[in-house]
Amino acid sequence: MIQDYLILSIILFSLGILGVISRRNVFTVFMSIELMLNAANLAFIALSRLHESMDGHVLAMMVMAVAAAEAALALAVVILLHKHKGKLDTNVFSLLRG
Amino acid sequence: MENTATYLGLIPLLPLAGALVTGLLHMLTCRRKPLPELFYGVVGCIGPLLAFFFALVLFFHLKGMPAEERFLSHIPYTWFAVGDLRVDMGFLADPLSSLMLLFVTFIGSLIHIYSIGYMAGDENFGKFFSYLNLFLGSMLILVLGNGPVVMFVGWEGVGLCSYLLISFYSKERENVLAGNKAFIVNRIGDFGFVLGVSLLFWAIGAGGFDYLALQANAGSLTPGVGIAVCLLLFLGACGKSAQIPLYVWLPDAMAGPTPVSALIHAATMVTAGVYMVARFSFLYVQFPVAGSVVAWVGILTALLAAIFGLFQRDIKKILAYSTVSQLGYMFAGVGVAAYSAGIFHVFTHAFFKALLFLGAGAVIYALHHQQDIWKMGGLKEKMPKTYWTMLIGALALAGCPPLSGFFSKDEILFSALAHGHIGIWLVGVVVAALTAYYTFRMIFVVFHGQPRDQHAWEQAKDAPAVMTWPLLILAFGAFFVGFLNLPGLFGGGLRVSHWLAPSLVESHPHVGLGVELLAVFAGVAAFVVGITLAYRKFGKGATEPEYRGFARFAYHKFYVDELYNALFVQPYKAFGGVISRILEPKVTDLPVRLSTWLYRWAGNAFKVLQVGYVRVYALYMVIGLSLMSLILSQSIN
Amino acid sequence: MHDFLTILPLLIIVFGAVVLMLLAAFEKVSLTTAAGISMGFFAAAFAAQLLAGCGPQRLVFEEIFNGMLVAGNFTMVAALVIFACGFFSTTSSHTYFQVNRFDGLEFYSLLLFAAAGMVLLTMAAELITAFIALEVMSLAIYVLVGYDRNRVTATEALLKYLMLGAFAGAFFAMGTALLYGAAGSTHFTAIATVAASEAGSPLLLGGAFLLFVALLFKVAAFPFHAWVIDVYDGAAAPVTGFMATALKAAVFTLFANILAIHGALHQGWVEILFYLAVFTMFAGNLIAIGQNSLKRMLAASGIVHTGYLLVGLVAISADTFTGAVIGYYLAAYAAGTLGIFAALSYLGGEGEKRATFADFRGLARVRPYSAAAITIFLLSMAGIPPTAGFMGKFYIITSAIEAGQIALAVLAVVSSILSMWYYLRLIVAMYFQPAEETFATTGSPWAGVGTIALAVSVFAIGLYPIIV
Amino acid sequence: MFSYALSVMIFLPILGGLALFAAPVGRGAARAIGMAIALAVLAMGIEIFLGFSPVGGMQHVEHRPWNLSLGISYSLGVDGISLLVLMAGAVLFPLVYAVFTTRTKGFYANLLLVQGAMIGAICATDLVLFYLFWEIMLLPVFFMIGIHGGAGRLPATLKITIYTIAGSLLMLAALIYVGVAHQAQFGFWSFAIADLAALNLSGGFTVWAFFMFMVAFAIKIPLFPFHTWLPDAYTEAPTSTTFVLSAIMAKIGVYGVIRFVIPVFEIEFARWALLLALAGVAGMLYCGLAAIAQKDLKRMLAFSSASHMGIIALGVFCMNVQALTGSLFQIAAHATSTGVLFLFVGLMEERMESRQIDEFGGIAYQAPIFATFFAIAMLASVGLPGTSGFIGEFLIILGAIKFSIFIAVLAGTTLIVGVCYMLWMYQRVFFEKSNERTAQFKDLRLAEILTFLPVILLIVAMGIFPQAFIGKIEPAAQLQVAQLQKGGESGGIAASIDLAPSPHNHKN
Repeated sequence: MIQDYLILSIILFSLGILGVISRRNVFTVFMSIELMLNAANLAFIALSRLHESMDGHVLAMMVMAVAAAEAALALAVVILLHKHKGKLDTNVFSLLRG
Repeated sequence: MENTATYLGLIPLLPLAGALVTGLLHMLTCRRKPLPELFYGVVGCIGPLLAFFFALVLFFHLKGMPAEERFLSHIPYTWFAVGDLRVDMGFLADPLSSLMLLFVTFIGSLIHIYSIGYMAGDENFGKFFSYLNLFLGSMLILVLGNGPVVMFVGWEGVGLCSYLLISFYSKERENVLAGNKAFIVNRIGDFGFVLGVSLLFWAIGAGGFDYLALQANAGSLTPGVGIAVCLLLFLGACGKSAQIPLYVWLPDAMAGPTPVSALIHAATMVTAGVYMVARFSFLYVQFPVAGSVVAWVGILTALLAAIFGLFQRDIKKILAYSTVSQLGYMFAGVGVAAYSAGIFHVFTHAFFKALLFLGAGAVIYALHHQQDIWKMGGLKEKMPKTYWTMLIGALALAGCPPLSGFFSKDEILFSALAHGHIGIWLVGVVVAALTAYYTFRMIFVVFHGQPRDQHAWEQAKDAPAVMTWPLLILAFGAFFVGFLNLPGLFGGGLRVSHWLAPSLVESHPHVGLGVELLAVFAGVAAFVVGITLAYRKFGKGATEPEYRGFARFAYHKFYVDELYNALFVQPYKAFGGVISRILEPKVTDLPVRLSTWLYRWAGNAFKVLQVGYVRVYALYMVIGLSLMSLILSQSIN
Repeated sequence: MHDFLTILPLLIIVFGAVVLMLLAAFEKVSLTTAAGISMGFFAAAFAAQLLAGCGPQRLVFEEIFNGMLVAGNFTMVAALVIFACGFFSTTSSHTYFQVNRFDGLEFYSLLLFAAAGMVLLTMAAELITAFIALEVMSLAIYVLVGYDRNRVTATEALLKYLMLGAFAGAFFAMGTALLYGAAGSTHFTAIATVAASEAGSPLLLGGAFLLFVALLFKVAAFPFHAWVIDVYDGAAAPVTGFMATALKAAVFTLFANILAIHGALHQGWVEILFYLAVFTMFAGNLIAIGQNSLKRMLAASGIVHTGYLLVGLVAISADTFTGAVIGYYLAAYAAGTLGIFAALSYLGGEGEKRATFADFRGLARVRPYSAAAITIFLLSMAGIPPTAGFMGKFYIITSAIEAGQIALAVLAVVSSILSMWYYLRLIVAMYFQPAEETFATTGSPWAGVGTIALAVSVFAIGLYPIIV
Repeated sequence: MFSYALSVMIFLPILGGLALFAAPVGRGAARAIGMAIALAVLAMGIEIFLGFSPVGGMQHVEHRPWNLSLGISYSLGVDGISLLVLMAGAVLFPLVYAVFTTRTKGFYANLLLVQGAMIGAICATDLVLFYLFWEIMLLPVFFMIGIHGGAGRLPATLKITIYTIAGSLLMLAALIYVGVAHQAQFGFWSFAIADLAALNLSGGFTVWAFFMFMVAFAIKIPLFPFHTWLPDAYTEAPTSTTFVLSAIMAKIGVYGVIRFVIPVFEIEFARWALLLALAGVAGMLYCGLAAIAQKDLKRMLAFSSASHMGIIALGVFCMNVQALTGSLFQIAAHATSTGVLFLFVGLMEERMESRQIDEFGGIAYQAPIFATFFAIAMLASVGLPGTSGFIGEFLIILGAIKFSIFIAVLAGTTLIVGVCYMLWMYQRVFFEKSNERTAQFKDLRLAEILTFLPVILLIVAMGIFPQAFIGKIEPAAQLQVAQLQKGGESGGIAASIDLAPSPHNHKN
């Protein structure tokens, strides 16, 4: 049974990765990262059940908190980006290169 | 066996001190207020004269000792000692070195005196005497040194002075080039000398590295090493004494002032090679093969130089080739293990050749530095003293009995015959005829016939007394020193040979009276033939002949200089150019430049990867991650 | 009580952060005072840590708070390095902000928070703590990177760092999850014990792998290095300095702790770390040689130094681990890098207008002392004696050879040869070329003083290697 | 002599140099301070030389543990091997201050630093300490060339710096390897050369470590084919720096081989000696031939210097006491002769603003004293007996014969090669006719005469009374060679050929 959870989790995680490397919109990218974190959360909860310990749950909570903090920051970044260039395409922001 | 004589060290020191004093004074004053020439002349002559005095003292000191104990030594200090190698700064006087010492200081003193006249008016008068003194000091170290390394000090020292004096008129490029040539060719010889000495050390030098110790240990030399040592040392001698293939520098060396040619390039320095071979007689006598090489090289050099001498037009070059030729005789002598004969020829040659050079110098002096014999002629009347003294010298050189040259040359040819070297003897006789021919060609062209340059002829006159007196003294010597070693055939007692015997390892073969007579007869015949031919051709005034065929080839000295230039000098220079222009920047440095270039290239390539798109960076991460997991899964399986 | 005493420096820092945050809310103090307060807290924490270190001899890994944290000489040194970094970053910042006016009191508060996260990270003994500490640190640093809201490059740097950092954070979380699944515990020791018994477990392997990826990202190891150039370039000079030193120190300490806590965790990774170290060193050099901007060059050279530290990790031996080698290298590296960023903060001018090699031409003619100080830092980074960088490199190579990794040691040496090019390039520009400007600066002398102090410490650390 | 003489000799110049950087003094005062310090060091050097007892071991030993965990110590000492190198470092520096009067303060400060570091490298008996000074001494040179050098100074200074640092860093790895091996064999850390000499190195990496050491020293010497930095660096550097490079720094490379490589890697050394000797000879020939094609006087001397260094290095690789002593002696001899030649060229450049051989001529008439001094130094450089150059060269060739006849024959050609380019140069520069440029050349002033005279006299004295020097260095050379022969035997290599007659040939 546990394998199923893990496989699902890894599928979600991989989807997140794909999103990060394929999408250019900042929002989508951050959503993909959220997806990856949620994949981890899924694994935490499942494994916590497996081991019958609460560590996994705690971790999941922590991850959620961190995700929220990062999301807050991400929103700030989005605003800044929009302010500077009016666009949210990550490719636009490639002044620093070479 | 050895006694000490503390004044030995003083003998070379005296001229050296003179060199230092005159040199320093000249160096410090020449730019402002030069000191009077007389001062330099007097100071410069003190050293040689005192050295001559001590040489006499030494001679009588040795004479007063029993014949087998005639060894005096003085070791002021240890020069250097490393491991088994111990080289003392030591001096050794034995019959051989005392003889050398005597004539070197004697002729040296005479030439110093002569130079006061000859060099008068030269702006570098003081420098000249300094160099001359330095030369004499080095020569005395060479002669007196008690081992090969100390000898090498003098050996190189005289080479340096030779260089300095050849290029004395250093404003002209030609002169300096001649000096360079002399130094470099000598260095080629020294290369052999150093290697030979080093080899000798490893073979038998551990027990002491002076002549006496080496002589005591020489018996244990293996033939391979022994012959190698002999030949390497002979290479040194070839350089110093202008033998094939290193003779080329000596004719050019005539660029120096004439007293220098007389002293260094005729009487003393160039004979150092002969002296060295005689010094190592204990080696050469063990390995007759090496001796034969020496003898053959010597006699062939004699022949070659005599042939060149036939066609020269520069009076000094004639004498120079004659010197090379006579040196060849000497090597033939020491090569056939007749060391005393070789040394005796050194001794007599010093007198008559110095005389001839000084005479030639007087002629050149009188004609305002005209050296071409085809611009001279008929000087007999104008310069009688010079003529008669030079005539004595020429007769001695040509081997006219009973002058000195006859006896010494005869001794060598006789020894060659007696030791069974028929070939050498035959060539030697031919060379004797050639010698007589070219010598008298010179005498006849210069002094007889009609003046070829009327203006110069009218102004010519005998040199001042300070120059003619040495001529007279040398002429006296050139005439009579031969009697010192009168062979038994003429009722003499070979006194010089006997005097030298303790220093040399040689055997005197016993041959019949017929052989002796044959040798004497051949020598006289050669002289007569040569002088007759010369008289026929040049005796009554001749014009410069056109050279064709072989003569032209010989006139150009077989193009040996050109050959050497093409074979060695130009390739050397070209190689230097190739290295500094092509090899150094493009080949040797290539790995460094290539790696630098590669590094920069890769750096630029990496710059491209920093595209600035954040997505791509994430992609790099994922790619890296995938690759790493691939490696990881490999390592698990 | 003992446990609290052990983390007293951490508490001081957190307290300071909160105090500054509160002060910022009321805007009652000047920026200079805020910087002073920040420096005071860093100094106090440093002193407290030193005092704690003077106590009885500790084990390498002493568990406190029921195994939530470990403390020992190694973590202590790491904390000292971090506090020092904070201190000098503050001095640099003060000067920097007098020229570039986009500061606020919160800046110093965030600096303290970041430092707190870092110190916590060094002491983490299990994954939950590590994750929290990592995020505390990262979130603060994100803000610091993008602190200059009006500059588009700063925002871009923030975007890149945040996006990739969050991406890596997700790997960390996933790795943690898998490791937890494999071991049933988040404690390093427990995980290591499991690793020793069942080496091939895919969960364990995958988890550790993802965890390491996250850490390697933070220290900018190849191939997770690409962000570092742009982010360092975009961030303000003092922040870059702080990131380059303190952050690296914290993450490497955690890395070393994880690897050294049990031999089993180390063995399986030697090979991959070997290749990572090699590629990191050479990739860093190749990037650095092509740069014209100083900050980008320094970022690339930071990658190279990460490579050296990875060499140190390869050479770790669980039995004899003291952390001395890595701790020393971190300190040496921090001194040099902080110093040069302090100098850049001081000399960079308004809007960091002096940023490239060419901009520093002839500095030595005009400002000989600044040039001398920069030279010292560069030499230290290049590993030329008698600077700290030399001894650091000496230790690293020694440990590598001791561990039998001779090839790695030689490659490290080759890499330092390559690194000479770009370090010397700056020295050449400063000394051998004529000055084109006056290098007038208007900032406070704090950064200058800090620079001198760091220059002295480069020699002090180098000549009297303190053995941890 | 007080017991910290060596430390003082090292740190007086270093601290003086650092103080000079910081102190607000003019160039005249800076020069005076530098001169005073250099003279103080010279006085101490002479004191050490005179008080030196000719035995094999270390003297003036200082030992202070420094880094306990790795066994690094601050240990200094002088023995016969380092004595002459040390003397070269002490004797020659005052000349620079005396001759070059118009440099900046920073230049004199750098000069002091480099002197201190060099003396440190010479006296260090701990490998790490040596490495420390070895690296430090490069830095002032880097700055001196880069700041004060000629037009092409930037590439030249980068090349010498990166080249030599590359070598040094490789040596660092090898050095640590040796230290680790010592720890593994004896159970404690030490980098003291006396401890490392006891090491029995084997294993695959040993040969690499050996070559890493050798490459580092070969670059500094410089040994063919690692010499390519030299012509540019020597030419572009200010002459005083060229002087320091050629007279002393290059010698420390040779010294390093003798001091550190021979005791530690005796087996490898014996095994590769032939190859290394070949490199030495090849370098001698190659650079000697290149010298003849140079148009720039300084560049010619640079190649000449490299050529001689090849011979000096050869002496070390011949592995017998004669050659080794010869090398040690030649180190000092070459330092004085070539060093002075470089100074003379610097002088000519300052007065005539040219270094092109073609643009000179007839200086001997304008400046007889200068020409004489130059000639003496030149003759020493070509190895004329009676000057310092002969003894060393002779001993090296003599030793080389024992080692390999082939090598010795090649080495012997140095007698010929050296004289060719030197005479060629002397002819064009000092002889022939003077021109507008040389006509205004003033002879040496009294102060300059007094400056150079001691060195010229030293050149002559070293040729006439070499035993005063050789006697002090020979015992140490004996020890070193004994160590090598041990290595050669245990490595199963015949270190020399047998020229002496075998016993059964002795009949008398």
